Order: sequence, then C-alpha cells, then structure tokens
Amino acid sequence: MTLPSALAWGLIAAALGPVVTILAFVPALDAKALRLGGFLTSTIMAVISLGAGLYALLQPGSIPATTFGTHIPWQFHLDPLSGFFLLLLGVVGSTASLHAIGYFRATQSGELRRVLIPYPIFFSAMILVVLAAGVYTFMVAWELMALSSTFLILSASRAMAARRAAYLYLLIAHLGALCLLGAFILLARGNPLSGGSFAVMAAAQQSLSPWATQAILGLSLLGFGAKLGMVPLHIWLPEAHPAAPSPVSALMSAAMLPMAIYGLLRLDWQILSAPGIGWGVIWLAFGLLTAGFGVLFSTLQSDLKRLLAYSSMENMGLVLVALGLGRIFVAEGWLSLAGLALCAGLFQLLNHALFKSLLFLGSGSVLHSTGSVDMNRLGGLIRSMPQTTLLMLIATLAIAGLPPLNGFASEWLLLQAFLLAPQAASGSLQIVLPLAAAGVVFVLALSSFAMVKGFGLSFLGRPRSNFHAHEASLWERTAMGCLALGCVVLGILPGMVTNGLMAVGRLLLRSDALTLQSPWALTPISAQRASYLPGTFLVGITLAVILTFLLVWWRFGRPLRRVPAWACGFAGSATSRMQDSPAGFSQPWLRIFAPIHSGRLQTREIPEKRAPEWFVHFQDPFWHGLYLPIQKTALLLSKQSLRLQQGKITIYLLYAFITLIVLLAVIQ
Amino acid sequence: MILVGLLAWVVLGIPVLALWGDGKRGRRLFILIQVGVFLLAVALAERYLDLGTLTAFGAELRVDVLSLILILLNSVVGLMTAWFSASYWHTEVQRHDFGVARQRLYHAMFQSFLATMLLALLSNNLGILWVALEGATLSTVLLVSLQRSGESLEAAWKYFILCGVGLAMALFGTVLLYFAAQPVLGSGAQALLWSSLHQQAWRLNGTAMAIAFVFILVGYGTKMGLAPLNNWLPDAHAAGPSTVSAALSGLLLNVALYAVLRFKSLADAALGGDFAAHLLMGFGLLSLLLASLSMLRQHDVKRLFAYSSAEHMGLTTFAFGLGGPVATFAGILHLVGHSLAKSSVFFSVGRATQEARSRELADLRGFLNRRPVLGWSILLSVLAILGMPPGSLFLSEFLILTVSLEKAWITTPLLLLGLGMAFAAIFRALLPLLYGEGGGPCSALPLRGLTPVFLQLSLVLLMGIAIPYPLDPWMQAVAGVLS
Amino acid sequence: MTIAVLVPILKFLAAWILLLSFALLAQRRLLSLTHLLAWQGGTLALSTALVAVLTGDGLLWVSAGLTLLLKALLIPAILHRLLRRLQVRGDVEMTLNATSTQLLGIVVVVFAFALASPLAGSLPVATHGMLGIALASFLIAFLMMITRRKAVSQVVGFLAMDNAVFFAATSATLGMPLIVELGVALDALIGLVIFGVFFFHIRENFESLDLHWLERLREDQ
Amino acid sequence: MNAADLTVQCLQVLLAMAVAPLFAAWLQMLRALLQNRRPAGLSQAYRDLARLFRKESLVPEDSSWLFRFTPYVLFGTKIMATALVPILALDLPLAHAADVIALVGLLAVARIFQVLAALDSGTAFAYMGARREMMVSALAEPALLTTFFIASLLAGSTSLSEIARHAQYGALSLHPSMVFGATAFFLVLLIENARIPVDNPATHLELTMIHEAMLLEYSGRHLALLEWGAQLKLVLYISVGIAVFFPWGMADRPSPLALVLAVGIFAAKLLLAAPILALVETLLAKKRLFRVPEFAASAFLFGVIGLLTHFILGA
Repeated sequence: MTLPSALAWGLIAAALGPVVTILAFVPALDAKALRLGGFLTSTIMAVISLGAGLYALLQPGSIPATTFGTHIPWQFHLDPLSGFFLLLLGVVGSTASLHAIGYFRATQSGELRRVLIPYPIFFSAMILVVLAAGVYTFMVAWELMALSSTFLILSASRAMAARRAAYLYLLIAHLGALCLLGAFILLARGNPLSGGSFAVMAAAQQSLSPWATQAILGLSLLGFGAKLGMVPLHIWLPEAHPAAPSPVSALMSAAMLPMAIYGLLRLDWQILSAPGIGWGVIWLAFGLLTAGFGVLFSTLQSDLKRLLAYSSMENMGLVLVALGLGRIFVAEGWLSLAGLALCAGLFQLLNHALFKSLLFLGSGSVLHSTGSVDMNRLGGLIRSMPQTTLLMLIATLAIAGLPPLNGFASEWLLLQAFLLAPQAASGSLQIVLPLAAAGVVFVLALSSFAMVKGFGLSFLGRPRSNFHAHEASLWERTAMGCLALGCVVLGILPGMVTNGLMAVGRLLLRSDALTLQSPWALTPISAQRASYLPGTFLVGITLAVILTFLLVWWRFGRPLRRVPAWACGFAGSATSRMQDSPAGFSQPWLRIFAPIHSGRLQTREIPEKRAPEWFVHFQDPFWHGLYLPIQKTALLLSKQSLRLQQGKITIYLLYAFITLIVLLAVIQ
Repeated sequence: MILVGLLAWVVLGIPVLALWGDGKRGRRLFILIQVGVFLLAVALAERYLDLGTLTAFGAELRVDVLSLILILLNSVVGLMTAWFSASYWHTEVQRHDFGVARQRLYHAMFQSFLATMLLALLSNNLGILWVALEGATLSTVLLVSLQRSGESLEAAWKYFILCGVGLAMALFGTVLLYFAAQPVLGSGAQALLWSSLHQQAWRLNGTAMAIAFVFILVGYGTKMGLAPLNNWLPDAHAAGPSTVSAALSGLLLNVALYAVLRFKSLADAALGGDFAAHLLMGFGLLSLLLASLSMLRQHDVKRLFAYSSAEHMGLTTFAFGLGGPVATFAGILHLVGHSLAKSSVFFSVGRATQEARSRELADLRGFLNRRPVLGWSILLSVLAILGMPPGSLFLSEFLILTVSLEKAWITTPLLLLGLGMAFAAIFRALLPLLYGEGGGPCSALPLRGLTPVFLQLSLVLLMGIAIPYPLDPWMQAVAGVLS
Repeated sequence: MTIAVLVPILKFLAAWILLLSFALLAQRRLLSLTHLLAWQGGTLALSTALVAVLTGDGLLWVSAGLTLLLKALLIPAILHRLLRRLQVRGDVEMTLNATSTQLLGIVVVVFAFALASPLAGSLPVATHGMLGIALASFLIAFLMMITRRKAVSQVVGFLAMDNAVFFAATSATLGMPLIVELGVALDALIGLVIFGVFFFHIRENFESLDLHWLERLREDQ
Repeated sequence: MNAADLTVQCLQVLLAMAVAPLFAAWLQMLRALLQNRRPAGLSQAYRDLARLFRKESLVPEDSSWLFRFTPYVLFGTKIMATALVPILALDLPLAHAADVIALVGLLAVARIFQVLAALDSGTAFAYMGARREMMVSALAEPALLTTFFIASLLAGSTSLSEIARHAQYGALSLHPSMVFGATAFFLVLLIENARIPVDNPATHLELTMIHEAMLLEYSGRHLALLEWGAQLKLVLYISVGIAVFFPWGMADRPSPLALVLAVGIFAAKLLLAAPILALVETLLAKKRLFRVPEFAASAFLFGVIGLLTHFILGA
C-alpha cells in the first residue's frame, strides 16, 4: 500500500456514495433491503476512509495534487492533515451507519429513502472536502456537504420548525460559502481553472498584499465559522442538529463541524502562514466566546439533543481556543508549545468525535425506545435499558473531562499549553493568557454540570412519564460499544494519539515540534514539568475500589435490604414529580445568567399530566440583536424595490425615457 | 447549403402549423419540426467543425462560433419545449376548451417565434437582426395574450408597448450605426453587415457609435430584461403559458443579449476605451441587485422565477461587461446553463401550477410528498438555477466572481450580496413547495412531459463536471469573436 | 433641378415634421391625432422622394412609395376605421397639462440638437441637422406616449416614433438598404394589425380603451 | 521505584486513613470547646464509624447499581488521591502518575459519582443536594485550578512534588500572587468540605444542606464509607494546602529518621490547622444559600486576580 493508493481508496469510498443514492431510488427494494444495503455500504465507505486516513496519518510525507479532467480540474491530494480528518470521518461514519441500521429498523421504505438519498452524498462530500486539493474541487464538495445535510435535516420531520431550521441552516451555510469563495478567489488570483492547487497557492502567497492576507483570514474565519457554529453565526446549530435523525445528528455534530476546523487549518494555517499574534488572539477570543455561549445554553436545555448540540458548540469553541493559542505560540516562536496546543486541539476534536457521536447515538436509541428526548418525560432508563445507560455513562464521564478517560487527556494538554507559556510573553498576552485560561477552566466546570444534568435526568431516578422503554438493538449497541471502547482506549493511551499527530504537527509547524513519547504517558516537555500516566491512574483507582469493596464485604458483608426511599419521611409516598425538572435543575444558572439569555420560567399544559409543567423559555440574544434587524432591513429594501413595479405603463415608459436621456447626457 | 435549409425548414414550419396545428396532430407536428431543427443544427455544427465560419447569400447569413452555440442551445431548448408542450398544451386545451383556431395560433406563433429567433442568430445583417427580433416580439405578444383574460391582455399590452418602444430605440441605434458606417463602407448592404463592420470598426465615427450604442443598449436591454427597463418581464412570464415563459426566459433574452454583444464588439473597437463594458457592467449589477431584492417578497411562483431570470441575465451581462477570455467564457457558460435550467424550472413549476390551478406559493405545497416525480423535478431544477454544485451555473458564477475581483474588486461584494439574497428568496419559497403541509386540491396529471426536465438538467450537470469536447473549445473561442 | 433648390425644401420638410410632432404632442382629440399622423407620413414620403432625387437612387423611390402607401394612407386609415368601429370619442386626458408638456418638448428638442450637433460635421451637406430633427421628433413621440392615458393615443405615439426613425433612416442617412426598410415596414404593418385585434379584446374585457384599466398587474406590497 | 518508596507510599496512605477520623474528632472537640459545649472524646469518630459499619444498610427500592457502587468509588478515589499528594515525602512512586490538574480531576470523579448516585436515588432532597453541589462546585473547581495554576507557574511545573520542592528549597520569598492563591484555596477548602459558612455538616436542615442532602438515602456500611471518605477528604485538602503553601519538613529522601520527622511535622501541622478551621466555623455564620454562589465566585475571582498579578508582576 502506498500513499497514492491510499488516496485512490479514499476516492473509491467517495465514489460509493452516489452508487448508494442511485440504489435508494430503485423502487423494487423494500425497507429491509434498503436499510441493510444502504447503511452497510456506508459503513464500508467509512471503514475504507478510516484505513486510508490512518495510513496517511502514520505515513510521513504527502503526495502532490493529482488532477482529473481537462478543462475543469478536479484535484485531490492526501497528507497527514487530510489523513487525520479522514480518520475522524471514518470513525464517526462507520459507527453512525452501523447504528442507523438498528435505528431505522421500524421506518417505512418511503421515509427511509428520504434519508438514504442524501446520506451517502453527504458522507462522500465530506470525504471529498478532506481530499480536495483545488479551490473548485473544495468549494463543490463544501457546498454539496451543506446541501445534502440540509435534506437530511428535513428527512426526519417536515414540520414548520424543521423547515425553518433547514432554511436557516442552508442560508447561513451558503452565505458562509460565499465568504469562503471570496477568500479562495483572493488567494487563487487568476483563473482557478488553470489548475491553481493548494500547493501552488501556498507557494505563491508571498506575493499577496498585506490587506489581501488580512481579508482572506477574515473571510475564511467567517466562512468556516458559519459551519463551526461560531458565535454569532451559531444560530442554526441548535435548531438543525436536533431536527435531524440521531445518526445524522451524530455525523453532523461530530464529523461535519470538524470539517470547518479542517478548513481553518488548511487555509489559514497550512496554505497561509500569516505571522503576528493578532489572528491567534482573535481565534482565541471567538473560541472562548463560542465555548462560553454554548456551554451556558447547554446547561439550560431540557431537550437532550439540544443540550448535546449546544455542547458541540462548546467543544468546537475549545478547539478554536487551542488552535488560537497555537497560532500565538507560533507567532512568538515557541514551536514546541505551539505543537502542544495544536495537539491538544486535534486531540480534543478526536475525543469530541468519539463521545459526542456516542451521546447522539445514545439519545437516538432513547428516542427510538421512549419516543422522546425531552427530559421532562424521561428518567429511570438505567433499569429499562441498562447497557445503553452504561455506555452513555462512559461517554458522559468522558465529555465531563474526568480522568482517566479521553476527554480529560485533551483538556489536560490544553491547560498545560496555557501553563507552560513562558513568562517572556509580550504585553498583551500577559493579560490574555491568564484570563483565557480562567475562562477555559470555567467552561470545563460548567460543561460537566450540563453533562451530568443531561445524563442524570434522563437515565437515573424515576420515569417522569409512563413509557415502555426497551433496550437498544444489537446494531446500535455494537456501534455505541465501539465508541465507548474508543473513549477508554484513547484515555489510557494518550501518548499514542500525540505520537500519531506528530506528522500533522510537522506539516503545520514546518518542524519536529512534538517529541515522541511512550503511548502510556503524556509528558509534554519533561517529566519534571508535568506528566500524566492514565494507566497507573486507572490501575490505582480500580485497585483501591476493589480492595475497599472486598475488605468491607469480607468484614461487614451483610445482604442489602431494598426499602422505599426514606426521603426525609416521605417514604413510599414520594412520586416521580418530586424529582427536579430539567428547568428546576439548572435554575441557579437560569438566575445567574438571566441577563444573557433573558430566559423565564413558563408553564405549559401537558395532556397526560394533571398539573401544567414548568419549562424554560429563553431567547438567543443574537437572534434579536442581529438577525431580526437584518431581516427587517432586507424586507424593507425589497418593499422599496417593488415600488418600481407599480402597474402604470406610462411610468414604465418614463423609466426607459429617463434612462435613455441620462445615458445620452452622460456621453455628451 | 445547410444554413438556407435550416432557415427554410423553420419558416416552412409556420404555415404548416397554421394549417394543421391543432389537436394531437398539431402537437406531433410541432415536435417533429423541432426534431428536424435539432438534427439540422447538429449537421450545422458538423459542418462548422470542418469548415469553420459559414456564410450564405453573399454573407447575409453567417454562422460563427457565438451564433453556433446559441443556435444549438435554441434547437435543444426548442425541442424540449415542444416535447413538454405536448402534454402541457393538451391540458391547457382541455382546461380552457380552446378551439381549433386557438390551437393553430399557438403552434404557429410558437414556430414563428422560434423561426425569427433563428433568423436573428443566422443573419449577419444587423438590420435583419432587428427585423427578426421585432418579429419574435410580435409572435410572443400573441402567445402571451393567448388566454384572452384581462390579466394576459394587460401583460401582453405592456409587453408589446414597452418592447415596441425598446425596439424602436434599437432601430434608431441601428440607423445611427449605418450612418456612422456609411463614410467608411459606403452606402448599401455592406454597411450593415456585422462581419464587414467588425473589420472596419476602428474607423467608425466615435460619437455616432457612442449614441448608437446607448440606443441599442436601452432598446435591446428592454427586451433583455435589464433593470430598470424590465417591468414587462414578470407580467409577461406570469400571464403566458409556462411553455412560453420557458421560451421567453430560455431563448428570447439570450437572443437580445446576443444582439447587444454584436454591437458591443463594434462599439469597443470604435470607441477604444471600455465605455460599453462599463455600461454593461453597470446595468448588469443594477438588474442583479434589483431583481434579487424584488424576489424576497414574492408570492407568485412564476413571477419569482421571472425575476430570477432578470437576475441571471444581469449576472451574464455583467460577465460580458467584464470581458476577457475567462469572463466571456463564464458568461456564455452561464447563458447556456441558465437557459437549460430556467426552462426546466418553468416546465416543472408550470406543471405544478396546472395541477394546483394556482400560481400562489401559498397554494403550491408539499409536492415532494404528493407527487414525488414532480417534486424531484422541481427540486433539482431549482437547485440548478440556484447555482448549486456540481451544476454548471456554480462554475460560471464562480468564474465571474473570480474575474470581478480581479478587474473590479469593488463590485464583488455587491455580486455576493445579490446572489445571497436571490438564494435566500428562492430557497425560502422552495421548502414549502416541496415539504409544506396543506395547500389546495391537486389534480394528478400525467408526468411523461417531465422527461425534458431531467434531460436538460443532466446536461447542466455534465457541463458542471466536464464540458464535452466541441463545446469547450467553442466557448473558449467566443472571447475571440467578441474582441 | 439642382441641389440649391432641393436642399432648402428638404430642410423645410424636416422642420415641418418636427412641427407636426409638436402638434401631435399638443393635440387632444383622437381623430385629429390620426390626421396629423397621416400628414406626417405624407411629409415623410415627400422627403424620401426628394432624397431619391438628390441621390438618384432608384430604390429610394420604392421606399418613398412604400412610405406614402403605408404611413400616409393605410395606417391612418386603419386607425381611423378602428376609432369609428370602437366609437372612441372625445378627448384624451393627459397625465401632464398641455403647456408643460410643450415646454418639456422644447427642452427635449434642445437636448436632441445639442446631442446631434457634433455629428453634423460628418453629414453630407444636404442633410445638415436632419439627424437632430429625427432625434428630436423621436424623443417628442416618446414624451407623447408617456403623457397620454388612452391606449389609442399611445399607439399613435408609437407610430410617430416609427416615423421619426424612418425619417432618420431616409433623410439623415440617405436611405437604408431596401431589404431592411421592407422588413421594418412589414413589422409596422403586422404590429398595427395586432394593435387592432388588441383593441377589440381590451374593449370586450374592460369596456374601455382607457389605460387605467390596464394597471392592475402590480406588486401589491 | 524501589521497595522503600512503595512502603512509604503505602505508609502515607494508611496514615492518612487512620488520622482522618481523629482529625475530624479533634476538630469537633475544638469547636465544642469554643462554643462551650462538652466535647465527646477523640475516639468518638472511630466508634461512629465502627457502629455504622456493623449496621445493616438499606437501599431505596428504585435505585440502581450506580447507587450501591458509588460509596466504594468515592472511597477508592480518595485513597488514590492521598497516594498522589506528597504528605510525608517528595517524589513518591505515584507522584508522576498525576499532577495537580489530574488531582482536581480525581476529586471531580468523586463528586460527580456522588451526584449521580444522588440523582439515582430519585428523591426530592437528593436532587436538591445534587443540584446545589454541582452549582457550587462548578465555581469552586475553577477556583481550585487557578490557585494550582499560580503555584505551578511559580514552580514551573504542575507536579505536586515539584511545587512542594520549589516552595521548600526555592528562595523563601512571599509572592503576592501566592497570597491570593492561598486565600482562594482556603475558601475552596471550606466549600468543598461542606464547612460553615457554606454548609453545615452537623445539621440536616433541608433549606441549607448541600453535601448531606446527597447522603440521606445511605445507611450502614455505605454511609460509613461516605463519612470516612469525607473526613479523608478534609485531611487531603489540608495536606494539599500544606504541600503547596507550607511544605517545610517534608522528607526528601525516604530515610527512616526523616520519615519519623516528617510524620511528626505533619501531625503538628494538622494540630495547628484544626484550630483555625474551628475558629472560622465558630466566628462565621452560615450564609444564605443564594449567597453561596457569590462566595464561590469570589474564590474564583481571587484565583484569577492571583493569576493576573503573577503574569503581570511576574511573581
């Protein structure tokens, strides 16, 4: 196997997508055949891309753009950066597709087609985004990705809300794409069809005028930020992700959002090595803003999938923070630190791919089994679907950043990157770094709150409504099991990941910044500075727990007695309504952050319940502060322009007359 | 001589359809004639490949690469329109129980419309070009007013008066051109032949050419749907049968633009500077912005897409205004892509309006659920017209933006703005059209007629992925013709 | 005859055409509008004939005859007949009162002359200023179409515009190629026929030829 | 690592476990004295634990394995934590397994399991406690981390024993940032260990209780483990504070003599720490619950200010 053949495999995987789509049009196939055929093929696609990505990641060096087509060049390449994202794509895609086989088991063929027609296209588009080596190729793949995902959002429900979400999503995505187009055009300068591959651009960037560079950086941040869910372009994200079927939500949240990170790295870092800490600080600031905003809103949600969607925002924000930090370090010339930050960011991305897709898939199984992901209805699933709950617990602990799971490892790296910043930081950084560090820490703490809320209220305690939940199907559990295993393994072997990322670091930092280390440990600089051995950690805890258990059992072991919960004397009479509602659970934050979300507690009548139930109604400040005004202005302008079309033919003639006269006068 | 044959065939079609153009027979004949046109056009292309530029009647008729591309385009779209018309017109006839005379009128006028446009493309004589365009206008007026309802009459009247005045201006411009050419080429037919003018263009009187070009631009611009002269466009598109709307957007606007381009190449040579280029860019940008603004609040589906035609023509005009090999290539590519996609849009939307018996977006809902095939045809054609990859419109818009940034970077944000607004407007209308609940009663009509949509869209797709062989060098060569 | 005699006459006719355009602009009664139109057509034919004499171009005689037949006789006759058949009576109310319209007309004329003056240099001596006059009457006709509120009067304006172009074609440029003129004439004729058909349809739809019936297709905000 | 280190390691853990109840009792005693009540003997804490261990433990009928599993996890994590902190000697075998950040993470594991168990019991009070605990700790944890940041920035390392060594052997200079750090740490200590003014471990008043509310459903050996864990946690925090702020007298090389010395010094430090706590708890009044977040926030604020001062003053 060579690198070109890896690329070829990636393209083959991408080419499988349309095949499945066409297959989905065949009317003869029934639901079962469609489901198995479609999603198994998607799984195969994903596994292929996973393999190719892994190979490219571990294989040093990259291959130049290979071009197909005569006049319209379709250019592809493969290097460690693409490899990493291909790998990520493969991980999420394979598990999501496996899960989908179980998830859609009760779906009629008509509904299934709605998913199976865009789904493979979506996946192929993402593969192509990563493999694209030319402007046109990239933009085509990028737009296809947005388009197909839009119709995936609409595949679950075609209700007003879903349509609005899809509209908002594609509109913002398209505006972002237009910004990207601007950026790429600035970068390509000249006919992009004359084979302006990324490599060529990278070589030609010295001739860019400074303002052009700034414009490119700004436009691309806008463009990719729109896909990233970066504040204030995030408005679509919490609407779109919950609307989609859960495997798709997983794919969108864990694989599509990272595509934006890929774009930023590719365009603003690898192609365009812009000096100066300015943009690093901007990335840092936007990242922090996004993370804070996302985590704040995710604590307030009462819908599990919305909670997860907002938490994706938070994670992407953290990644952006890490990358911004990396840029700053590069600008300051501390390459090893830059490598550390970069590593932290990408590691975080990988982890997010693992646990966030696991969480979305789990929520999907919950939805399939109980018919709702509203935490006001859920509760006590740990008894009806124990295995799913266990897997979800692992994901929750991982995303809450608890050692020795993977989430903690990347957060640890990020914090180390902050702490190891030398004292010699220039003036502005002396303020920025500590504040940013504090902000990150706060975000992490808050996110663990959100996650505990999400898991605890839906899986623990007593059911808040009467439903008959059943354990997820074997397909689903297998998919989630793989992801959970991944969470644990990456947690135990963080060094393995950082070693794997060395090639990417070499590509982006143009030097061997990262030092090879044992797979079991994380020792960024030296064991003296900081070290973390999750393996020992895990063994230690397990030993301690088991020893305690055995000792206690051997010494005082007596059978337990199950009794009604005492509940300070309510014993027995306590109902499930005495548990906190989601709104109640996050009530302190609701109070503290009221100025931001201007949220209020409101009641809503529930048919099956006697008393009305409370829920939080809050509004996104950006929606009211930014989007509505823009919409108003546009409609107003449109009204004015329609005034021109006011029916009187004489007036129309007058337009022509005036135009003529004016032009004649001009040439006079 | 194949040019003559082609011309004769189409012209002959008119009386044939006028006599036997009713009922099934008429529809069949119509398709048959278009098939003939298509085959002849292909033969023409064959000949062109061998011999290069073709002429006839002592250079009164002339086919160079620009006109060849448009002739091919017209023949394809004409054929597809005829195909779609077969089922569409059948329904119309049943709906409004049109008599035999009306059916013949429809087919004959449609044929004469196609014929005059072909004449416009074939003729090398700018005077004949004008005559042909006037003829096209007259025949389309009758087509627009076909239903004889108040609305259609009003639309036709406005169309007639506005385009009539526009054409009068264009004629004046042509006269001025002749006036400027006389001293150089002497009086007589020579002084109106584009080919000979083009060789001597640099000797023409600058002032006269400037005035002439202004008249031409305003005149043909009216027909092309440039703002602020395009007030007839939404009315005519909305009032006429959808086949006519498709032909108007897909063919007539192109031919008008073609005329302007012919004059522009002369004006450029005569005036030296990029006076004409700037005019085109200005008008293009204005139309793009105004049209996309007007779309935002549109509730009539056919008006919506009529405005979108204005928007695309604006973009194309802008592209040709930019000039240069890349922009011109993009312009011609966009022209072709837009004709194919927009006619498909009008086919599918027209069928939808027939089924729902309404043009209001509020009544047209949820076609993807109710009528999957129709829904898909709407979806795909609208995506194509929105410039979604890998359709060819994406490529052309991409190129236009690129060049605009190079040559006039100040316009790029405006272009992006316009495109963004147009996208917002159309996509906003699209979603309920496909997925919306409710909507009025909907009579299921046979969907055979929708095959052309998919054929045309596959062409658009093909051109977005890899432009087929002879077309690619031809489109490249257009820049050479216009320079 | 010699140029010395003919050119002044030609000039006179040109002035006469411009005058007639003004008259059209001022005239309120429909019937007299058609008469004026006929007069203008006649003058046009005459000037064309003169140019034919000047240049000795045989084809111009044909176009002169054509003009006489079409613009002086046929078209006005058709219009006249239409008006009688449709019983269109009385005045045309204007969107702008007569005097200000006239003033506008004068401004337009000045503008046209200013525009055409630089071209005079390249004109054959016979046709100095003809282009300006043609342009002026073209714009005046345009103005007329803008200011009238009846369909018929708009058609008249349209035909006057046509005359202006024709005048430019024959007198200013000493005759376009015949084939073109034939085409133009043909189109004008067909156009008029269609107008006629239209009038009846409009009548049976709106019981009037007043334009305000034709102002319902608008973007209602 | 050699056998000697291992023995020290185990010794340290066992010592901490043994001392924890004693320290709690000592603290209670001091508080009683300060509030002129008759104190129970120092052995009281041990007797409580022993009785709890012997009692039968009940489990709410609709709780799951998570509920029963949690006490062991909590106790296990706390033992692990004591193993990580240099109490008697620096450079213990496990010192490199985790640094301060990991330590905070470890404590977070304990807390989150406790909260989850509370949610699992499905009673109103448990939810109340869980909610409050999560809210307060969401502010306290960042505060703790920031204080550690200050220390580790000074020491140029995040490993606890390095920090301790730096403070022990580095030039003895009073860093302004450390003052802020110490304050923040003390506040966090009060918060995390449910002491007055944040919480009152002595009462079960549902309006105020945070930590205790989560233990309501536990009984018997589970409760014993939890109580013991809480005592262990207090000792742990204090010894962390010692390691970071006053590490003097810690054994550098595990020689028996040094160890004995270290044990003595450690005991002395504990003896001294208790009165301070007792005094604070007696003098301050329990805050209203709504004030608690502000209290925690101020801790966080101190930490951030400390960071800033460090970065700006470089000290």
